[in-house]
Amino acid sequence: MPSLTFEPCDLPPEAEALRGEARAFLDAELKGFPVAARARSWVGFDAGFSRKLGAQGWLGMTWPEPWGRNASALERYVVIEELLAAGAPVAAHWIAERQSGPLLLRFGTDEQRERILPGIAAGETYFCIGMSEPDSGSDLASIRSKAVRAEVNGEPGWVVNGRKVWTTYAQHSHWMIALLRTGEAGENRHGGTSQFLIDLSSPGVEVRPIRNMIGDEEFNEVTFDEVFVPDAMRIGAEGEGWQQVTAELAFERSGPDRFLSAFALLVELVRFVGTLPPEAVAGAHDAVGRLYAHLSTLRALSISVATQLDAGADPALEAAVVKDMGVAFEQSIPEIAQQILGVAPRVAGGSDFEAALAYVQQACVSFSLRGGTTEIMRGVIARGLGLR
Amino acid sequence: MPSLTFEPCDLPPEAEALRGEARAFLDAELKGFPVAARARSWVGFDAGFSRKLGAQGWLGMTWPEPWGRNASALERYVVIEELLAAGAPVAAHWIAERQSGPLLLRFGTDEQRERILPGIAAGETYFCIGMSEPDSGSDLASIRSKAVRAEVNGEPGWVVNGRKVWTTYAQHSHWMIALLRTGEAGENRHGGTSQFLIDLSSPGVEVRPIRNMIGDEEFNEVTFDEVFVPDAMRIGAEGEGWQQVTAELAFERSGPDRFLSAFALLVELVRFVGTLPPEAVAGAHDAVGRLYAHLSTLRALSISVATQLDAGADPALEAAVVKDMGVAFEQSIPEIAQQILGVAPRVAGGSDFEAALAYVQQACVSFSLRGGTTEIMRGVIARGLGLR
Amino acid sequence: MGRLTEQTHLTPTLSSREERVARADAPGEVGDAPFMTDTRHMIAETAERLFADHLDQTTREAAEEGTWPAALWDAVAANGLDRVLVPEETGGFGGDWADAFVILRAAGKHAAPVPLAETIGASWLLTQAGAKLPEGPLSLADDAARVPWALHGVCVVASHKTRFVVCRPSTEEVPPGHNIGRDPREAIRRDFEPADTHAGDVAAIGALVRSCQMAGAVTQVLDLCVTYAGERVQFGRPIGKFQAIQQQLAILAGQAAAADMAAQTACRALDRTGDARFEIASAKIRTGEAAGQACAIAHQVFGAIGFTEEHHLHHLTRRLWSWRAEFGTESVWAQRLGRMVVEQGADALWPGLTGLNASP
Amino acid sequence: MGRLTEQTHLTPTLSSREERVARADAPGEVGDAPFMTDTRHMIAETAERLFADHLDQTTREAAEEGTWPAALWDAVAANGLDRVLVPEETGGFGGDWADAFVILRAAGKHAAPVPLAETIGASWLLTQAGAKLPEGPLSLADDAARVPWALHGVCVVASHKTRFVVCRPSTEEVPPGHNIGRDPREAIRRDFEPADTHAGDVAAIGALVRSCQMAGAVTQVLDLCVTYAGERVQFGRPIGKFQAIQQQLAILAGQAAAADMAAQTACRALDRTGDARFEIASAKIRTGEAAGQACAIAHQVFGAIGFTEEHHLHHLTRRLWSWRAEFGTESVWAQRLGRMVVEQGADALWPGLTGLNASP
Repeated sequence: MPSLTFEPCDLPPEAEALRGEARAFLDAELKGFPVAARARSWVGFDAGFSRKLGAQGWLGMTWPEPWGRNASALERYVVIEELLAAGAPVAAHWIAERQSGPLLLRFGTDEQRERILPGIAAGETYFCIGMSEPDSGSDLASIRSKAVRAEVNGEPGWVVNGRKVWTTYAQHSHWMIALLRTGEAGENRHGGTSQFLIDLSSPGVEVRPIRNMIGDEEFNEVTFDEVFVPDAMRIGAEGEGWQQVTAELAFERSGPDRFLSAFALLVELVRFVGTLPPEAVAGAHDAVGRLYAHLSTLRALSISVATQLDAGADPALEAAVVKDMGVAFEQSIPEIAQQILGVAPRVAGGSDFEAALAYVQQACVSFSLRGGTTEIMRGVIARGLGLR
Repeated sequence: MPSLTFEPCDLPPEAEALRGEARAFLDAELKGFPVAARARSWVGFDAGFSRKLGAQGWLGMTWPEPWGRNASALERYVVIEELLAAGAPVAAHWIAERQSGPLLLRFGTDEQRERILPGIAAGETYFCIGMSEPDSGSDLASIRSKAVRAEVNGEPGWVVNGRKVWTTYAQHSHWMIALLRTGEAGENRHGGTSQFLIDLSSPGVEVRPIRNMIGDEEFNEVTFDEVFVPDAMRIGAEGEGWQQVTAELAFERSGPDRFLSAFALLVELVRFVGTLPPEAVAGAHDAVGRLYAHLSTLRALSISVATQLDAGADPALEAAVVKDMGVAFEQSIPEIAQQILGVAPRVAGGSDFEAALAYVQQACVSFSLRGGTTEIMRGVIARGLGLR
Repeated sequence: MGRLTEQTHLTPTLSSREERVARADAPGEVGDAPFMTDTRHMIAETAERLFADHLDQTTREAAEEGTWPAALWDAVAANGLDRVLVPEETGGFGGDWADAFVILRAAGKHAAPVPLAETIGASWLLTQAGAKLPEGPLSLADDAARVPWALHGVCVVASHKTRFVVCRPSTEEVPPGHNIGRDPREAIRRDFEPADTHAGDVAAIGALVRSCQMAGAVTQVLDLCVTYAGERVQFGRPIGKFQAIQQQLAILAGQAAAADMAAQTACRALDRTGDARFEIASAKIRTGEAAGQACAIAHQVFGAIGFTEEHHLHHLTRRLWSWRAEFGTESVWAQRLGRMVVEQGADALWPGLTGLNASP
Repeated sequence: MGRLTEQTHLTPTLSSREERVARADAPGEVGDAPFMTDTRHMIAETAERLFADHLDQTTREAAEEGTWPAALWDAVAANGLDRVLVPEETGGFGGDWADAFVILRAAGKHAAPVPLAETIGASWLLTQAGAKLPEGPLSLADDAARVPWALHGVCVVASHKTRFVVCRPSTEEVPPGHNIGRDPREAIRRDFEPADTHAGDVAAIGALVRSCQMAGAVTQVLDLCVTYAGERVQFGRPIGKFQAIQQQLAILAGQAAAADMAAQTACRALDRTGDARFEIASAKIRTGEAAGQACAIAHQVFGAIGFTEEHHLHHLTRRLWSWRAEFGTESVWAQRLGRMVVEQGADALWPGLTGLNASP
């Protein structure tokens, strides 16, 4: 039977050495940052904060010189988990630094890297991802937005038409990495797509924020109407889009954002339990104990996957396992908090804890949407077990 | 959308009138009957007890005269739930009275009824069901045991060869109702099978008890080696076996045995919580409250289905819903009991509660096997919702 | 007849109601007329139509921004839905909790942003206590820190130790607040001059009306999910054809059935005996649990679409999260119910469930 | 080197162990050598082979009927597996908890009906306390009413308030008893003459060894399920092709990974700092939860086959149910752990998890 590989691992000393520094920086920067804002964590958009992180050298730190400083993925892991545990507003640079930069390093041209990576590392250039379309959520093989070869003013390139949805913070982003149809799908349904860097200030691009149920404008619909994209902005080989995207999705799955999204709420929950009278506290202790056991185990699993990634292995199956359990853990927190709190969370007019709870209760339904739904993750795991 | 129909219903006065009588009978008959035995309930085999129930007129009571007394299904419902709540050993007559008798009334010949129904109503004739085979668990269309037309000593009949498994208490039964292949399956996979009444004392029948993991010999493997079955013992039309069986399965699904199997354990659980010191009791009260809420709701749903059945409706979808939730409820009880009890259940050497818990903890994994697995039940419900 | 009939041209006959009540009161009579009488069907249809007619996206959004949905409430009041439990002598419809159930279920299905559940619950408490019934919408609160629609100047029936008080908080000093459902929940000052206190269990009646609303909303969530699963195509077929989705929706269907049954059972018990402590606790626990599962499954089935402001789903799920917690979470009620069950004793468990407490 | 090496021709070098320990003790040094060293791989293989060679259906059945599996135990002892944590000076292997983990995981995978976990745990407690180590198998008990293998005359290390005592109960007055796993658990009389009490937390060490066994058993259950799902055909294809089964086995795979990681993490923490209160509690909670889910999913996947005495599955699931409850259920440990987490304070939660307790 194919088996899961999860060796217990320690973060190496050079990574741990960054922890104190990161924590001190965050203590200072986030002084007085309210709990409800911390609960937003990687949905919190703050360009100024991202630029400060860039100035610290904490964006793109794993990239090779001259773009980064060749730090190990585990050093970055420590910085990321400190950011998330503090509930820092990391959304502005999040996708650019985590997915787009690495993608360009892997598949991009020197010209693309030179033009874009310095801005990402400085916390100034932001990205969104154009994968999903109105009629293709998880089913990327069915995308219809098209890029057709064309030459405009003597420059070889592509004309793009179509529509992308669920693009996080497209309205604040400079670039989209879009998966577009450039040919027929072929037999395995996965051919005929390519990835492009699209400058969102190009003529013909329209970005429409879609309010989510919490009232935030995080997702967007982006429409392309005869948008010209120079051929120099194609990423990787024509027709290889699906393969590139699949590799990209795997980056997303096992990071600390898979179990620390609601950490600020957890801290407030522990604080609240500390105020309960003795006769009411047994059940609350029980709940806190279970949450702690889950969290500490998830973190150990996540570090194990990060260590494998850092060593050049491909723990796609293990990453899917961490994501699946991480989402289940995060989604259980508001449920548990509410039963312990014993009263209704409030969006307005209540305590910090209540506000944070109200936010997470609603936001957590989206946790399982990012990076593959629960059904899809479990399908990936089943395939890894040899069942599919 | 096709919708579920669950009107709240009361058991009618003529049914409720039986409750006191049944309870008084059981109080007397089961005086001193130990908790661990009560926890076995419909797995407890006691021919003497079944005969006493027959003498009370409580077996086959819904059957038309002269076999029964035309009582309503709701009168029978009250008797059954009193039996199960008391943990009475009802296994001996259980299948005969619940499934085989009704099947013969619906599809049998007068000769078959005359020969068999009086013994069932007296609590003296016991049945097992031969559906599953080694290579077909839930998939009844794939059965291979065969009946081939033959004439022996001038009597027209069938020669049966093959093997049936998971036949409950075949070693104590007089008859099996067997589903056998009598022709080709045809296009929809469901044709070509017929049902037969097989006298288990016939030459060529071998019954081998299979010990289950609790150490009980409840299930059996039954082998047929050239067993002659007179044509008069065929039930219903040739080739209609699958249709008849499907109707039979629906009888099984929504009765009180779907949520009262572990009732004796629940009673002891409540008793145990009553002995807990105040500082430990909040969590236990919480658990008891939830169990009560589930149980009372399940009972209301089950009575609603029984009322629909009694009125001649076909609530197959509703019955599947009750079964699915009933099994989940029953399987949750040992889990909850163990967390409350705080110590390990014991098979031997411990208290009544511990012994009952040990039994139910192990037995409950089989609850979902009877009358269709959880996956299959949910498939039935999904079909009812119009999804399949 | 009450206003319901006059306004909507329904023609339930008073005699049929009286007959039914008489039968249920008859000694030794356990059976009841069918739950869904013709009258009750008509009440349900009236409520359904009324909410469908008066609730569009604009009205909802305005209400969630704090605007009182006057047209909707006026229609509710004009049809007498808010006075379903008020005796005819004092201008109500003279209905029972089984009638109230079908109204509250419809309100829940439509996630109606008006204090109808509160008004129905409060009016019943006031009537039972023989207190004067104030005009207009009423609020019902077991927690002064989160009073429904307090800012809108409604009269509040609030728990006061084991009894209740009636007050009309000044709207001037109330800071705005709302629950996840974005319905108003404001803190009121507790230093009002309470009129006389009255006997009545606000928490229980609050739990009952919330259970009825949840039953409706969960049923509606199931409906939305099944429809969507039949339409949304992924990987070349409707997602409802995937076994994983089918299994989830089968679970949801069971939850909806259980929620509906638990809430109705509590209403019937209260109508019949006036003591529904076990049934109301069971209803709040069971509908709350169903609500939690329904929200989780529905958002999983709907994916990103269901997370947008534009889709209707969240009007239901946000309210389900709120209603679950209001008037006592499942834990609160489970501890209360568990204590009652344990105190009556292990051997009374079955007799209590079956309503036959002693062998003859 | 201890007996393990002599008997099995493994050649771990003591120097490598000493080096590792030295590194871990170095101030400021947080990193560690890889968990699965070559030595440890060899220990694991030895244990695996030993259990595979000595456990057939007949031996299991005899053991569950009360016969001491002498051949199995003798092989365990001859290979020194029972003395893995005993220093070489006193005749042991001189290993650490990470070594013990791979032995206990193998014992769990094979549902071995011998007091190996008890002996390893007890020997460590005795060694830590500087007490004399009795010959032969040992028992470990935090509850005098259910002492493992007490009837077999083994020496018992039993909790006594917050310390422990060593005693050898008379087998004559002990009534037989067993847990769901059908391993012996007997009540002993508490009126023995305790020798001196020693410092040591029996409950914690018991919880740790049970966690390691559960990690192995859950992994084995996953293995059985995946193999079976690939072979068993229903409705014309292997059941592992059905999405509903796939989703269940994916959940099970996660549980197995979590159980394994939680148990190993506790062993490493104890090796490194000697204080693993948080990690042991977490391990017992997490492996116990995984055990519950694994048993439920496995019996669902296996159906009736898995419910028979003939199939191997129940040897694992019955022990998982028992081990979950022994030395404290998840609730017991969760309350203990929750109290510790709350007492150290909300702001210490993250520093505590990451092992960095103060900003520099």
